[in-house]
Amino acid sequence: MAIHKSSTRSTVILLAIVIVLASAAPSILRAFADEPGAGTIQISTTGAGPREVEETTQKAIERQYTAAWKNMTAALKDNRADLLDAAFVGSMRDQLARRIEQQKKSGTSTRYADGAHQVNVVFYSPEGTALELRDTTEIEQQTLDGSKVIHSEKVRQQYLVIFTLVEDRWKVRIMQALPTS
Amino acid sequence: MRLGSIVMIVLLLVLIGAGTVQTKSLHISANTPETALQSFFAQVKAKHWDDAFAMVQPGSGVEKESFIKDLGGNNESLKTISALQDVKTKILRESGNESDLRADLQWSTAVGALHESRDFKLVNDEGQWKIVWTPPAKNDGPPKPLPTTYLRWDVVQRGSSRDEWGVQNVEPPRMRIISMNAIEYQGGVTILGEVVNEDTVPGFVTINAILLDKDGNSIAEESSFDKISHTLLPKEISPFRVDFANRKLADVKSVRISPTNILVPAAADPVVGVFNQRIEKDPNGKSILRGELVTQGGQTVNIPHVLATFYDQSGKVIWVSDGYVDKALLPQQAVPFAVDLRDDLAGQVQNYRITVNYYNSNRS
Amino acid sequence: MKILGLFLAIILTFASAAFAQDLQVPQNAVAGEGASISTSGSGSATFYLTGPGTSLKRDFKRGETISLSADDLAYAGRYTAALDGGGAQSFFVTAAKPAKLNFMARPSRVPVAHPDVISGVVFVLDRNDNLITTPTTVNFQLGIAGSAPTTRPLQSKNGIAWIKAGSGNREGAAQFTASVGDISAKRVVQQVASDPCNLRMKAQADGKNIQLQTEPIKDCSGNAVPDGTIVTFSESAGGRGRSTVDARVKHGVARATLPSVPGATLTVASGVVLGNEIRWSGGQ
Amino acid sequence: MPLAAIALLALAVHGPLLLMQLPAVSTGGSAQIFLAQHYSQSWFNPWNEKWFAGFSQTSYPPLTQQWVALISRVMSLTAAYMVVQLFAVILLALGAFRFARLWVDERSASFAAIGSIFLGSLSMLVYQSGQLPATAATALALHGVSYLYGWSRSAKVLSLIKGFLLLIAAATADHVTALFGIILFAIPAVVLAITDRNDSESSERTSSAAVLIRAAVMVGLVAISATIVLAPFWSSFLSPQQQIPLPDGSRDNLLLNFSSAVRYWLIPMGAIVLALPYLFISGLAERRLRPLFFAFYVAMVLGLGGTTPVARVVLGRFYESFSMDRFTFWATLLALPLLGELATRLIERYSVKATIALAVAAVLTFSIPLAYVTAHPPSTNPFRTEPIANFLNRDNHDRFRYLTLGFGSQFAELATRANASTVDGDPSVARVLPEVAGFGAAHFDMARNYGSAGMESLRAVLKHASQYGLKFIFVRDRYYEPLLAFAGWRQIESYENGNVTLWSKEDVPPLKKIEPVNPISWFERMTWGLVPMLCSILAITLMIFFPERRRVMAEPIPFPSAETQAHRMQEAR
Repeated sequence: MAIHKSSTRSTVILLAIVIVLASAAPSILRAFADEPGAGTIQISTTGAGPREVEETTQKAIERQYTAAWKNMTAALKDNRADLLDAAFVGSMRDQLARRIEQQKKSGTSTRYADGAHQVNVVFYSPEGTALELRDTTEIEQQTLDGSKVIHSEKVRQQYLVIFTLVEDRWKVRIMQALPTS
Repeated sequence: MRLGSIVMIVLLLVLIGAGTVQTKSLHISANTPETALQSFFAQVKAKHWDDAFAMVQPGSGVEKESFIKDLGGNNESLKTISALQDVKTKILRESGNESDLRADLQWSTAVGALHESRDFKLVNDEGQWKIVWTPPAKNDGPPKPLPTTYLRWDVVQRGSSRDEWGVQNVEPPRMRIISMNAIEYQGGVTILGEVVNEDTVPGFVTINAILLDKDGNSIAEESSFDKISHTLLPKEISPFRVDFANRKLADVKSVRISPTNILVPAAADPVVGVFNQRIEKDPNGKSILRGELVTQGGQTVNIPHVLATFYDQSGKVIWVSDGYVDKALLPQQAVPFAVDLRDDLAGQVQNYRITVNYYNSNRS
Repeated sequence: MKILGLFLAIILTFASAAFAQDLQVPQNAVAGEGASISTSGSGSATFYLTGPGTSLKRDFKRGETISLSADDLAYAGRYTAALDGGGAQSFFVTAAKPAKLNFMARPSRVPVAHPDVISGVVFVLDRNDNLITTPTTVNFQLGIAGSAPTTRPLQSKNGIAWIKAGSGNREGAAQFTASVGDISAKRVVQQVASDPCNLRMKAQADGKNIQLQTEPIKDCSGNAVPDGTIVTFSESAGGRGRSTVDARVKHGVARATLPSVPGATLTVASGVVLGNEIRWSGGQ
Repeated sequence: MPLAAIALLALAVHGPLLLMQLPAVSTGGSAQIFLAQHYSQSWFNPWNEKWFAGFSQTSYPPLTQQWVALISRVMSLTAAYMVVQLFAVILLALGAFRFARLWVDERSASFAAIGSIFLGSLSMLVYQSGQLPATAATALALHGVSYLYGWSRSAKVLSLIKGFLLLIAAATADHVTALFGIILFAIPAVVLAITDRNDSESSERTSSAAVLIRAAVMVGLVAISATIVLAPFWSSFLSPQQQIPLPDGSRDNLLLNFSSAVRYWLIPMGAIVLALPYLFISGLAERRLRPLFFAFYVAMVLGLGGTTPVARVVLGRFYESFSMDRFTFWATLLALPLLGELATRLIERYSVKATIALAVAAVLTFSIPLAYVTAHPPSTNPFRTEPIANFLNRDNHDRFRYLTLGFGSQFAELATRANASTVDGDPSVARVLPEVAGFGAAHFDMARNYGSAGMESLRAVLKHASQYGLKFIFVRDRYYEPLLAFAGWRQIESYENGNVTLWSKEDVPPLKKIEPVNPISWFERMTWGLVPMLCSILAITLMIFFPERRRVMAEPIPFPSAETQAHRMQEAR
């Protein structure tokens, strides 16, 4: 009887631990995503052409791409389209704004946690107003309905990003996920 | 206590009297040539033209209208938006009933302070000193209105649609800095140079200069401000000067010049000719570049601005100076101008070039 | 802790995969075209679709097919379909056929007879502004009215095709066209006269003045320089001072009036180009 | 209830005018509303980025702005300003009664209070200059000085507390009142306390020294406390910062400049001018009234500005810092007890005729300034600032700074509406930008009025447009256009049928925030944010809930019928 009691207690404790850990899983996964290097962007301009990427342009792109991810993550998490203007323009801005609008209507939101980005500039236009880059990163995406996590996944993803010079700033005009080959 | 009241009233009157005498002493008095001239300019300063004209010795050619135009300006010239700020007088010659005086006038104008040195003759007229007014030199006949047939560039702006990616826009005109020189002057660093519009459309240019130290860090940043002609027609050259106060050339490793240019609407008129340019010494012994401005078109120029570029033997720009002309340019009428030249450079100047910039009150 | 987290992630992934069997996502979805997702099982559930520009939430009955409209899949990229209570599948939507060319032609003005001064960049897009990343042939054509245009076909890479070309010898509006199939985008590059070449003037006495006039001002290719170009006339009379006029070209020539000073030297220049010199004898 | 009647009369006279928001377009009023806006958004952080490219609001005493900010929680800022101004006017009338009561009988004091409502000088300050701080501080000072008298004479601790709190509140409302106004009212009150020290019903004898020491204790406590509370203000106010004197008619010789005489003396004095002979005779006739007369005399002479050399000598470096019209205001207030007595005498003798004549004189004294304000509005050709503010608030235009030229009193109105920051600011809170330090502080908006120095300082700041992110310049005075055109700005837009044009410079980068200059400590922030409000609230609460003996007020006052005997030596209320 004593053994039985003891094993029941152990099962209950174990179950409790599993439940606690399971509920903490998203946080743990996020903690993993936030490991050192998360969200850092390293841009390589090797092979970029036809125009050579100036040092100031490279720094500006690094800064703006970091801001783009940060703003997009915050905008989709909090459903705030006003955060988009600083880093997005044109169809990309419209696309994200539409998604936020739909999220607001359905009461859903999306959480992103991006890992380190390996970015290669693949094209820099001759007159210096458009720049294309290819980014490979690992992201964790969670779909939430209210506060309930509907789906969570972590994928390695490649993006094709086009930056254009708007007034005095580089902004993301196209950011398209590419199928993994 | 009536006595007390009387004392207080008397005291008040004495104080008012003291204050009034103090203020009044700055006003009309013509007992000496110098005070007469001071009083005259006090009236000019207050724009009391009648009182000022009353201090002028009547004579041929002295008309009140031209007197007011001479001192108060007309045709929306710089003088019309100037106020006399300060006057310093000096007796040049005194003999009995006649005196020659020099007045150094400081005007506060819309473009900053302007200094003017003017000589006057005063005569004693029954105990009161009067100013012998020299009417301004009359031009040959009235202004000739000429039709303006020069072309004008207009920039048609695209409607501000939100996304204009890929839509063809007109680029700003190509501007090129054709010379640049950094010198040390009066405890500061000055960047001099010339910029040309190489394009076929007019452009608006501003020059920003940043001084960099040996580590490439910015030490100071300044712009050409009004030491440039901002609107340049095709192939037009303008000098520029950027002044950095309290800097040493030895601390400067390099200079970053960033011209900003945009396409702007502009008119090819007016064309201003610069005649009889010559370097002279003024009465104080200072080197001055003088000349006359004449508009060749039919348009009036309200405020002309003269920029002078001085070159040395090798063709290098060694100084840029400027000056505003306080008279308006009427068609075909010559208006004199004078621009300072640094005395220490006068000997090195081998060549110079005058650029005329202008502001018209009806310019859009 | 890290090991535990990894372990949990694996468990969650397997669990998702198990539930994912409930959803059959499209394999070759195209942006701007509808698609459907079939489901299995029974009972009611909520369906979620997240992707670029889309965030759907719909109630449905398991076993039914969920249809997605063209608008739901307007943008190319990665979409995730998920069900509440578990089950998710991701799929890619690719860009549709080319429908729009974003053509950036620079510059809008260019001096004649200069090599590699004109550039054209084309972004190949579908009708919803998705970048078409599959290589596509883009035809570039540059020519001025009255002469045969130059055509060059180029393959796009990562959705972009670009070209560099030189300007022709004749001034005028050059048509710069990019096309893919029957879609084309046209730009105009204004070819303008280059710097004046062989600047010459003549002088004529006019009372107390000299009337100066240039010959028609042309560049080295024979194109007339545009009206409004500044031409500087100078008169230098040694110790008697000097006079200058910055005249504007009108109808191909520039004119100015200067005071007549016998013995003066008259010169003409435009920008950094110098013209001829005349020694003025006083009009005789 | 004469006090209630006086308050109601003040409400009836000034209420409708303030409801019309007349002072909102005045230079001072719009600046006060702007400063209040910052407190409404950030009470404890005095660093305001919207003027001078960033400045500390500790450069102006905060009380009235904080009151406006507090009340703006339930209404608009402009309406809140009007409410506070109305409260100040009512408080002033009650203060005039309380102060007059030290010198004259209750009936005369009531007339004095009524007179204070109709003062021309008050109308000019409220409706022409928008001097809410000056009027509020003077009102508080009048009450405070009355308690100073009570404390000095009778050693009542409650008077000490009330007087202390009121004078602190006055000092934190307006520094000029703190420096000069309180002195002008306090000295005669203390001298009177010495005179009256043994006139109370108590048989206890008090020495002059005791009265003086008590007065010194209170004044000392106020001075120390005001110094501590306003420490950040004094450090900026007393710093040797040069200010370009702005031509101001109040410093003209009024004998030689008739328009200045009308604006700064005749209209503020109003019908009091007719009573001047009486003031001189009656003020000196009785020993007890002489301190009051001398204070009036000094204030009047100072109010004459450049007509006498006194103001320049006495005020020293402050002479050109502020307008002299507030001395005339104080002079009229100091004259009120005597005028109240005159009114009593006239009514006693001529009854209805005198009443009518006095009423007409009061109404004219009050209405002529309003007519003057209508004829000479603070803003000529007022225009709508909304389109300009809309421009600054959209499309990230607030990433750049702006400047206005020739906006006059509407400069602050635009600053309140716009989110963007300007390099300019009201000269009363001047922070000198390093570029213009050589010329002195100036209000760029009216640079031409400062002459060469003003235009040079404007040039200096325009030269550094890039450093300040100064891209947009709104011009309402075409005088400045040549400078902008030659300096590289281009006209890009026009508003209000071309009345205002917008000039822009292409190469200006977005602004870089300027870190607070001499940031103040946490303690200073707390005292600055809390003490002025607490002092004023506490003082008013004490005045309401712990009134002094109502011995005299219990007696009914015949009005307007004559009173046979004037009661002069009664205590402060």
